[in-house]
Amino acid sequence: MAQRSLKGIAVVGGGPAGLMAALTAARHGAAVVLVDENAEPGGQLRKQIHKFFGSKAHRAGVRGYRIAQELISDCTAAGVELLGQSVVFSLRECTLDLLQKDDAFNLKADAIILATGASENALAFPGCTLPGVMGAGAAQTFVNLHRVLPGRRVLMVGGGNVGLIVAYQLLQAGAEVVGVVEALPYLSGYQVHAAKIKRAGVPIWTSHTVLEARGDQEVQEVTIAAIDDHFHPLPGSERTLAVDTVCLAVGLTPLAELAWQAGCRFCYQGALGGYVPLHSDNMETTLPHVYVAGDIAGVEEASTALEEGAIAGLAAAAAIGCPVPIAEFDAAQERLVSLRKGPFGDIRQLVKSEIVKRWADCRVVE
Amino acid sequence: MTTDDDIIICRCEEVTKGEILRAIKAGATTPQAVKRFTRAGMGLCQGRTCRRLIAQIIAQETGQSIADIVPSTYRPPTRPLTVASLRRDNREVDR
Amino acid sequence: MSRRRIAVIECPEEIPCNPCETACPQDAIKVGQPITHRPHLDAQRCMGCGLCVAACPGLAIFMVDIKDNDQAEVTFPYEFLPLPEPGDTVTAVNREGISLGTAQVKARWQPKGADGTYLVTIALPAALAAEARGIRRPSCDN
Amino acid sequence: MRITNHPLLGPQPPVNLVPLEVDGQVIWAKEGEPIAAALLAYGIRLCRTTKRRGEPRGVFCGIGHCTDCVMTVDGIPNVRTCVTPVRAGMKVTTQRGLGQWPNDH
Repeated sequence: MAQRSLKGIAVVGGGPAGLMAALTAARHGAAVVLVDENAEPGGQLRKQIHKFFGSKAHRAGVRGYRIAQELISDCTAAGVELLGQSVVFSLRECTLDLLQKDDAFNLKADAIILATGASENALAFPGCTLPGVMGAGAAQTFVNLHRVLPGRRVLMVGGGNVGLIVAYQLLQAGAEVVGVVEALPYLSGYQVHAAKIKRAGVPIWTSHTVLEARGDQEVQEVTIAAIDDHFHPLPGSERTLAVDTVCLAVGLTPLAELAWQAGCRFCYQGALGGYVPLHSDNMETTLPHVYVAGDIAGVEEASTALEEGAIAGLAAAAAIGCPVPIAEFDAAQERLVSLRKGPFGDIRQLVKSEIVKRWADCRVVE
Repeated sequence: MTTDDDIIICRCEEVTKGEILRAIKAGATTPQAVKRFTRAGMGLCQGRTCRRLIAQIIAQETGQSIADIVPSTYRPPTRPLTVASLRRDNREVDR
Repeated sequence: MSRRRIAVIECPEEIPCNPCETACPQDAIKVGQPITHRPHLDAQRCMGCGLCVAACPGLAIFMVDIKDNDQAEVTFPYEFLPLPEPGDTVTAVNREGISLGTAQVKARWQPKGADGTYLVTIALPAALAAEARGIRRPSCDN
Repeated sequence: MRITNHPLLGPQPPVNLVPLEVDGQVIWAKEGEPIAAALLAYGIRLCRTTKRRGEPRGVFCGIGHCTDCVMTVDGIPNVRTCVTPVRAGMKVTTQRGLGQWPNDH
């Protein structure tokens, strides 16, 4: 395999965290290569057609795909080199193995920022493999990015923000959403997102689950049922709905394969989606010069991913010798902390502090 | 109606929940062991879809916390690629 | 009592969000610090311009205007096709999407910076003003 | 079904349609869109049947991770259609099991 060495920073993943990391590092004088497996970077931002929460500093009120457009043009202006359609298939120390279209080569950098995001969790039930059962994020990609409806009548499984937002966006695209089922007795997503689809006439069934999807070559109907406190279906509560699509929005898991391979230390944090690489509050992992940002470091939101990206970009740039004023770190940390407040944010702030503590413990031992 | 045991867990290798439960009963109580026993996670996607489901089943059956279930080893490549692409060598060296 | 168009904010949770505060040209909406505080409306200052309705990422702000003749106007954000036209007779719905009866579309407009979100104003009996928060989508069959 | 008009994204901008052969039938696709999107636009949701049980599969993750949507493209099996862009004249076939390589016998 051919080799390339970069006196600078390689960023893996061109979503909100990766774009912001690349932009921030480049603005501080670092040579930056941004690697993304899609033809165009932007990650999940590209299909987020809703307006973001946060404050003006977090680009609140701006639709996600516009934030992607802005960041990409800012990156280009700042001199970030973009490697599109490039898959990083392994990582050891600061060397990436890459496949660009059909060519494999490796790229050695002075620092690496992993911003690979998260992947959707699956749910297993009879019929879950039928064509028409798919991730809510998959449906969102087809609808908002490729402008194709994956089906016409949809059941959404999961009442978190992803399920509620994608249900709304399916309606906007012209699909019917027959309902949203959520196993918990309450919705974990924001009530304002639930209110949008309720006003639009979509029923939300809490304490309900999917029993089975049926169909000959693809989904034709789905049976749901109420469940008790132990998640057991209540006999007699079953109802069958004619649908051609079942969307699963049952959580996300940090996509940390490269960090595992490279040998980063991990800990399990259910509140952040599962195993996350231990990291400092500057987003450095237990491996020197390997950083993480965004959902790989714990599943949160695009707004927090942007801020973590900024911090990782600053830290990596500083680590390779670029001058970075300390005030910029403080400002980015402050913006990040402001997003992790209130009943939804407090727990994430707490867990993140725990991760940073465990990271520090690891550093002392080694 | 399909029974619980018939539910597909590993979509690539078509491993059912029943097969995984049998493996656990036979002593395969880690993701690594379940994988060797049943081939769950050894298909084209390399466990990317079923990994979490298998950890949940093991946790449930063995009474362990999901946090204590160590995932099976992550190996390259993280995406399917052809061996031919690794052989090619038509890039400039060191720019 | 002076009756005029005024914002109604239905933002029940402490989420990190404050575009309503920055959108208001009258400084009538206060979120403050931290930005997870719920917005507070100073009703005296609100001029009913609707900029906050279009700016709210959660589509959680409405405007209500109770007239003297037992009629009212309710304004809400709308992001579906087809768009209702002024003069159309529509079905007003409550927060649960349940029909409240017919209403007339009075206006439909897009404030600056709304980026695709329309504001629709419907006229209906004043007794329904506290309940009406939208209209039935034409394709909705339930 | 294609989304011709959208309340936020507006009307579908003009696109370059190219022919794509799916199991011998010609469909028209947007150049560069994922093969799976072109198929969904025609309501085609079956990508393959499985090797053990012969069960139908289609798009599941939509981001190239799960490999459920693999089909045989221009004779090459196991191509992830959700992340492989359409090129004019591609030949796509519903894959049975693990598929066959051109020189397999």
